[in-house]
Amino acid sequence: MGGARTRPEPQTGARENVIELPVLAEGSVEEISGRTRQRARFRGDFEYPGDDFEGPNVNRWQYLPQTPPVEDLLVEEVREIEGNEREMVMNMGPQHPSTHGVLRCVLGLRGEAITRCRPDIGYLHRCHEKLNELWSYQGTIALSDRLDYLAAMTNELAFVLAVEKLLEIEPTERADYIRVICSELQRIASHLLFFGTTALDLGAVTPFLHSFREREAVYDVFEYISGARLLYNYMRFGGVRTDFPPGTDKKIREVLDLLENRLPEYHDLLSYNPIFAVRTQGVGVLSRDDAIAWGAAGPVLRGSGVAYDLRKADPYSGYEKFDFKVCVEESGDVWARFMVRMKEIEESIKIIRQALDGLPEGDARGQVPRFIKPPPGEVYARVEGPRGELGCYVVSDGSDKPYRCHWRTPSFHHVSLLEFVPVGHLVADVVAIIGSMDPVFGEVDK
Amino acid sequence: MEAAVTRNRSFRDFLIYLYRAARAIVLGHAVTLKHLFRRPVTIRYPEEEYHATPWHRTYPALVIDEATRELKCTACMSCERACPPGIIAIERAQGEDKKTYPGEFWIDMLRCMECGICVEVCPFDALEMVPEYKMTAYHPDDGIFDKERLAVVVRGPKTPWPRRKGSYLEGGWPT
Amino acid sequence: MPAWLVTLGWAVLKASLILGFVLFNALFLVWWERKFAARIQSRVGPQRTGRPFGYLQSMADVFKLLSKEDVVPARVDRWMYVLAPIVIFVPAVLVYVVVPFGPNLIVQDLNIGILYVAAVTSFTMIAIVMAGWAANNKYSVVSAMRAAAQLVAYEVPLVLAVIGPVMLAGTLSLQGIVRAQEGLWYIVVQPLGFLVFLTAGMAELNRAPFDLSEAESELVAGYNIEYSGMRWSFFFLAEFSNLVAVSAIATTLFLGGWQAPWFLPAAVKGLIPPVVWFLAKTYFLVTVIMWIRWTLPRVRIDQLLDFGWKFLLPVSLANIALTGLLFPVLVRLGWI
Amino acid sequence: MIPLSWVLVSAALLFGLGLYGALARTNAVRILIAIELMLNAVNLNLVGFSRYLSPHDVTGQVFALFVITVAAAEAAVGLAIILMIVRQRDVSDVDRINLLKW
Amino acid sequence: MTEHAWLIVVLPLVSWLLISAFGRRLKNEGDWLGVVTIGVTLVLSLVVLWEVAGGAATRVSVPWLVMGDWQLDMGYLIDPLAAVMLVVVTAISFLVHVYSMGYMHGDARYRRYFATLSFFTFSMLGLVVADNLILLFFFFELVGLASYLLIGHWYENLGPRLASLKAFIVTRIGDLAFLVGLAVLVLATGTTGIPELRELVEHHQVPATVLTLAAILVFGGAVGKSAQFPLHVWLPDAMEGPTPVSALIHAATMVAAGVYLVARSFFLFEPSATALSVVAVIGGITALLGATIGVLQTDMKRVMAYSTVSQLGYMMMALGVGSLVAGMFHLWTHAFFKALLFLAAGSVMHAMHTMEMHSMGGLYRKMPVTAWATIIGGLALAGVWPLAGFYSKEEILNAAFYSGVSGAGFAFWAGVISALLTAFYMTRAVILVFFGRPRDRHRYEHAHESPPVMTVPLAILMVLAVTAGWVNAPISHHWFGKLLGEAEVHLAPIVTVLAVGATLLGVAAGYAIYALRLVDRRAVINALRPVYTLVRNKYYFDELYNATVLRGSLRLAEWAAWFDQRVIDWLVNAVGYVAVKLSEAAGKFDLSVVDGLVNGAAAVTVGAGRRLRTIQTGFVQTYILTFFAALVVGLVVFQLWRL
Amino acid sequence: MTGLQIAFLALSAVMLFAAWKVVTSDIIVHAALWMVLSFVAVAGIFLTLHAEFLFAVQLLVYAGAITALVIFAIMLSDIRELRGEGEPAGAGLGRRVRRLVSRRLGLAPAAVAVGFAAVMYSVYRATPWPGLPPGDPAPSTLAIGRELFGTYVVPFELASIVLLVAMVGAIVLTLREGGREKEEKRP
Repeated sequence: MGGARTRPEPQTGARENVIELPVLAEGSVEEISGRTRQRARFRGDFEYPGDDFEGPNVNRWQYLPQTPPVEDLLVEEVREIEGNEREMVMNMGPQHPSTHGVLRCVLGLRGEAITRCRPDIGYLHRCHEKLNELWSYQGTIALSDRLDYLAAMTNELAFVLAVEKLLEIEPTERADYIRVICSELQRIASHLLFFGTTALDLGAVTPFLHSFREREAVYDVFEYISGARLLYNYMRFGGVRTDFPPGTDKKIREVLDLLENRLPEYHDLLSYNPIFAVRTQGVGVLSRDDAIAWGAAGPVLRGSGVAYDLRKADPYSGYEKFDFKVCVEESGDVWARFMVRMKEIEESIKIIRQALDGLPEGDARGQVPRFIKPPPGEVYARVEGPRGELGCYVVSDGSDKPYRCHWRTPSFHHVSLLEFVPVGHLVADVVAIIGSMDPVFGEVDK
Repeated sequence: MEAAVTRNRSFRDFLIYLYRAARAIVLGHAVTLKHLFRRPVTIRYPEEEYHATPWHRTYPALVIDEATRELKCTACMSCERACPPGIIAIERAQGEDKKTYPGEFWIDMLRCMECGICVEVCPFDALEMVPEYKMTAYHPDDGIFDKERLAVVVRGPKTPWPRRKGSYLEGGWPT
Repeated sequence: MPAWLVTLGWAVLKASLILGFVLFNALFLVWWERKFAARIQSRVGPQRTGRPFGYLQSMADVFKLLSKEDVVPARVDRWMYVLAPIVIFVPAVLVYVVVPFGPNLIVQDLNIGILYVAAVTSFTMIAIVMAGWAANNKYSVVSAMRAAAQLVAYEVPLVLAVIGPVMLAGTLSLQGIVRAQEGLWYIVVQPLGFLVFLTAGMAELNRAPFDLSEAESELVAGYNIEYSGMRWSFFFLAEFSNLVAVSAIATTLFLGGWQAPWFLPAAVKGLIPPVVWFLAKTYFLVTVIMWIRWTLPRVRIDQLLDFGWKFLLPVSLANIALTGLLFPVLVRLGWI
Repeated sequence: MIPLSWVLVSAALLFGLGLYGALARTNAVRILIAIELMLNAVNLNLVGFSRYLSPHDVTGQVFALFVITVAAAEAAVGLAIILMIVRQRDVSDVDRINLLKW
Repeated sequence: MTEHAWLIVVLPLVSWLLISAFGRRLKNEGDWLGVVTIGVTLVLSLVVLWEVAGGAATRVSVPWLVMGDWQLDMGYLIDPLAAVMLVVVTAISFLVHVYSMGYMHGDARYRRYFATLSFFTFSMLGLVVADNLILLFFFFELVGLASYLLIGHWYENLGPRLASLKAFIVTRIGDLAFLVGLAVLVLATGTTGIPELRELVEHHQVPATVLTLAAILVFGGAVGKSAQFPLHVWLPDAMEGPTPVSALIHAATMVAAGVYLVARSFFLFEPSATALSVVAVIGGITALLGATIGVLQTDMKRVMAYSTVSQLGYMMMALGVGSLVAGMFHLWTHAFFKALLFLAAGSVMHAMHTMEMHSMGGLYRKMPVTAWATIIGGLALAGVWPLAGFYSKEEILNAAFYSGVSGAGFAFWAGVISALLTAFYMTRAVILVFFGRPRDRHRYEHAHESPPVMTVPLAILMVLAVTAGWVNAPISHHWFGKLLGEAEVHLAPIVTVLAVGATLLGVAAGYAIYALRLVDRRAVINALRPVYTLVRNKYYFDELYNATVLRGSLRLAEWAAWFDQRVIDWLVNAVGYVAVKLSEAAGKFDLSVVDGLVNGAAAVTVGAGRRLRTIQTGFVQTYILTFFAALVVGLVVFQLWRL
Repeated sequence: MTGLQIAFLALSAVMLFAAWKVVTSDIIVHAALWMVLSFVAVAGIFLTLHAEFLFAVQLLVYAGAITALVIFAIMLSDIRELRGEGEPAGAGLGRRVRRLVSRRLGLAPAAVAVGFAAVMYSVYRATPWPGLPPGDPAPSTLAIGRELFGTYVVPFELASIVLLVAMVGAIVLTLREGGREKEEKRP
């Protein structure tokens, strides 16, 4: 098997329809996301009504290549490996402590070295996108929380932004600031969890509990703001559900100070630990080209040296007003992805402080009717979630429910990277690599 | 500070690496040692309790008007219609004064996702999200809350903001 | 009473004492580790069973484990599956035969004491391989192979690190080594050896950061993945027994065993009985090992082997050479 | 008080078993194991003789040590060779490794 | 200090280790480390010499290897001989170290060079102080190894590579003899310690034949290492190495190791007239050989090399005629002036990038220091009063003159003729290189004086080349000789006259031929064409070795074949003839019975073979099975037999 | 019969039984583990013969090192063997006997082995052996050390060279050509 730098050859007939797009050196925003979309369409794992979407009654499946069911692919492959005397099949997951949910990785092992890795998903499928078509816009906000349940705020934000585009309304300025604060707090919470689980994957239990302790503090703030700790249902079209309660500012600042005190401890405890360094440096290298070609986003993309951040590249909710850096690491390994996230925590703290300082007075809620019926049309909105570009594609037929709601979730794309990144590594590295992709299976199995 | 991987480096670099590694390990142990003498953050639940914010959304409860000692609910069915998972069931009843009231009011708390939409849509403030999180039950049937289980008296200002002001209803449809 | 009966009686008594010590240790250390880890992690740890500190938690666990169903999965290699817990437990207990708890508190002072320890502990590997193989589970096989590689890799530096004190004391007998440390603990002259011993010892114990064979985040639980109930608890017991054993041996070799610190005046030395010194030092080392476990992440198998073969082994060899070079100096200084 | 002949007889039996194993089995690893058994038998003899024929001398034990050393070396090299053969020819069955044939 | 003399050996070792391990990170790749260390050892050696001169001597010996009841010791022995040698080695080594900093500047393997230099110094010093022959042999070999490494320093080029190999292999031949000699000694005496051996020899506890044998064998080692005839061939080739190395190894130290070895074990030679004669004759031959070849070499370094061979012959000769002091004294003086010459040659090479004397000329104007160094060195070598060479050479000739050893006469005349030739070729070299008109204009233009780091050692050596001889001159009351235990010096005037005469004659002839061009060289060459060809081709030694070593075995085989055919075949044929006759006598019987038997046996064998071939299954197990089956059967038979 | 004798007999019975299982068991991992048991029993016999040092060395080298090597070789060599498919499975005596004779060499190995043991036995029986000298010998560790570094220093050094050579040889043999960096370890 080749290294991770070369893309594996198409293993089955299904892949023959993959269009090999030329890798552009400095892809513009549109190019990258366009390519991502296009690739996603042909991968055959969801329907994507693109240019040839003609109306509600089109049978969209006819446009998709005939893909054998995933399970059959795996069975075939497992047989192939088992036929080989020198290789061993190991099922990592779906019930494995380190796959961050219900991911099943079919590993071909030679000794402990990975010869192939096939991620198998779908164990958490809840017909999320179908439910979106059945629930009202109102309820869809609440439902979108369940997508990436570790970053509910940004999910809501993506959906709300999409519907706002449909409705052609603008949120109030204060609402924008509040949204930014919540997004960044959410990013911090998510990255803290990432820190903990990475540590846990690498066998260090203590950092996990420490980071959860701080994450709880962030969740306290969320609870104070929205009344819920994990799934907030906080965003509203044209604003947010409720304004900040009094004292929120102080509470948030306390948490930020706490974090700033604790982050050096994290680094002492884990980040600069030599064992951690050797476990992560040079492991799971994802090249810049591969990262772009496979539609990686967020810290995974930035860890491979691509300074692409939607908050800068395609600002929304007034991110252009804030001064912050796009954290980039060049090496593309687990360590790079880890460090990108750790730096992003610091950047997020910066953003939140700026937003708190400049929080304008005014109404946090827009003048929008409770029950809405957006005009027919389609719209795509995207935000930079903690895991990367989170896109929401909404098609309205003018009713009070979305005709179609599709989510472009970063974790899904990152899980597909597992097909080639771990090859050549050891079993222990697979764990680290999965951890560094930080997938959330709520958004992988939509 | 930088913890570098040693690979193809000179002996001196190796020594430097060794020093850095030892230093990092010692620092890590210092952190854990420090924590040994810090206070635990655990809340020992039955003895101590977590005090959620008053507006914590745990479950929607039926508000009893303290003055009349009756439910505020008029069984207008707004919440039943708005509930995304559709877990609210109301049997409307009519009293002697022709006022409607909920004859039965069920919420399947096993499926409730605590989004609070029912509270938002209630025109009479008859529903309220309460921060009561001790909801354990011995039997799944106990998870379906009926009127009696749901009825609470809400005292004091529950939320720090006026509830009805700035409602969505007040706005108009953008043209 | 016939002589053989006396011998047998003594043997049984000693064996039961050791066994009691091992079991008590396991119970105590399980609790202690939980409490210790909890405090490190800003938690409280066990607190209910035996309020307010949960000191009966281990007992409760024992009862739980005893009452659990003894599952023997289908298609296991039955004999090996059944034997492995015993095979791992027996050497863990046998080690204590030569551990000198006090000047006279030793089961048998073998003149090849330290070699005996090395020989007996090498059985752990076989037991783990047995368990891993027998369970008919890929994770456990991989774990067993890891354990075997790891134990082979760390046995060598461990034994080589032992050579330093042996050279200084001029005897293989543990009691002899302790007695030789009356004037000075060997940790003062053998700091490198001590570190190597502790590190290799931790690797032998399969404790973090070297707990590759039971890496819960990779191999779920490794070789004991299919075990349950009391069989599983044998592995657990053996682990804690070995933990104490390694600490005790380290104490014996480097920390002066049951000797009081050499710099204390004689009057103070007499105050505290030797066995207390010994246990205090041992438990201190145990705690240190726990502390390390709860601080460091886990290394990877190839890094582990690299570390063992390419770092610890040369260091331990250097330690021997250094000891040989320093020996005359130390003699002249009157330190040994 | 063990008679020397006991030692020798059990050593001979062990040697016989090892011999049988080395001759009758075809798996290379297993043959190596059998050879280790034979070496153990030799060691038993050496130690027995050392104990009985020259009790004040440890020459026999020293030789047994050397035998153990050589056995370790033999095991290492032998197993390495077997691994190599397996890797090259994908067999560990000596019946299929017959390049010595005329 | 004397009792801490081991420091002198250990310091270069430390330097070697440090430069090897950390040189990359040291300033200037650690060259200063080597220089400083050797400087310190030089000081220490001088102190030791001072103390030894004051009567101190020491021997320390510790058990090294205990095998059963035989033990091998390791230790060092400081006596006047060793002390003198220490000073020689450290002094030259120090100067060479300093010089190398300039000469080797910018070399790709600068660090390795200095490390090896330190290593060489360490080995050489170890050799000097070794107190027993095995240890001495050990260091002898290490010296050879270091020399191999240094000669082959520029191993990218074919020349150095082959030269290093040649040096290594040729000296190995001598070392083999040495090793055998050692074995003989150990077997005969049971000890290897030099003082113990001396004790034994002096008390006549070693049989004379053994002694002679051992002495000659040990001398074999010296022959190899000191490039004596017939193993001198490696030394000129070794000039492929860096020039400072040549100065160090092939002038002052390593080649002197052979001489030192003989001096060290002189007590073995003293009682044996045969051994002494061998040494004297070999030395004489070498001296003559080197001198004659040196006359016709055109490569400056090779002239020096053959001169070295010749001078080493001198030293050997001196030892052979029974004068330890003369040999060592010449070693002492020669070390300085020959090192000077080599370093000067190196300086020339540094400037000219060639060694071919015919492309030089007139360099005096460009590099006066070097020229003066060469002149002084040359004069010292030629033995002009009052330079160092004069004293030592005179001493040697004197010793030979007075010696009663058979072969001393030959040695004396060989020495005189060599002196003449030496003076001649040195004059030739100096004139060709530094005077006259430049023959290679281009090179001449680019020639320049060497940097101070190279000229300063030259200057120091110049001083030493002038003064080194004075230590054993009347001016110092023959301090050196007394130090080494020589009773009284008799100087025969005739010897002095002859020596001075030969020298002057040589210088004059050289001057006449090369400077004044009084004689047509071509005419002389034509007159002496056969001799010229022979000498010009170095007496065909390399060819000889090629012929003997390479083809010798072939010839031997051919001869054996011839012998086989002519002698053995004849015998066989004769026997056959008789047999035929006999057979004829019993013809019928034979035909019917014997033939039948023979054919039958053959048929049985063939058939059995055909069948038994199938036993060769290729399965090792089958073979083992057969083996053990046979063993069992054999044992059973044996048991039954015994019953 | 003294305790020592009982111990000896028990140990040699265990040893022989284990050795028997080594050569007859179908699954090679079992064979390896039986081998361990056999080695341990041999170590025990060493103890009864007052060779404490050898006891420890036997355990260390055989039960520790060589077993690990063997297990590695097994795990890395042939998967069919691991599954017990390498040789015909044998349950029941009849099958076992059939396997014995159906092999390439037939009954010959057994015959040779039995013959060898029998011959040795007869030799041992026929030879008059000296009795055991009275008294327990002094601990032999020190004596072994002295012998090793005294009389047998050259063999000792040779043995260490043999080990070194074996080590290097094993490493060289098992090294993969072209380095495993490419193939397995690093991308």
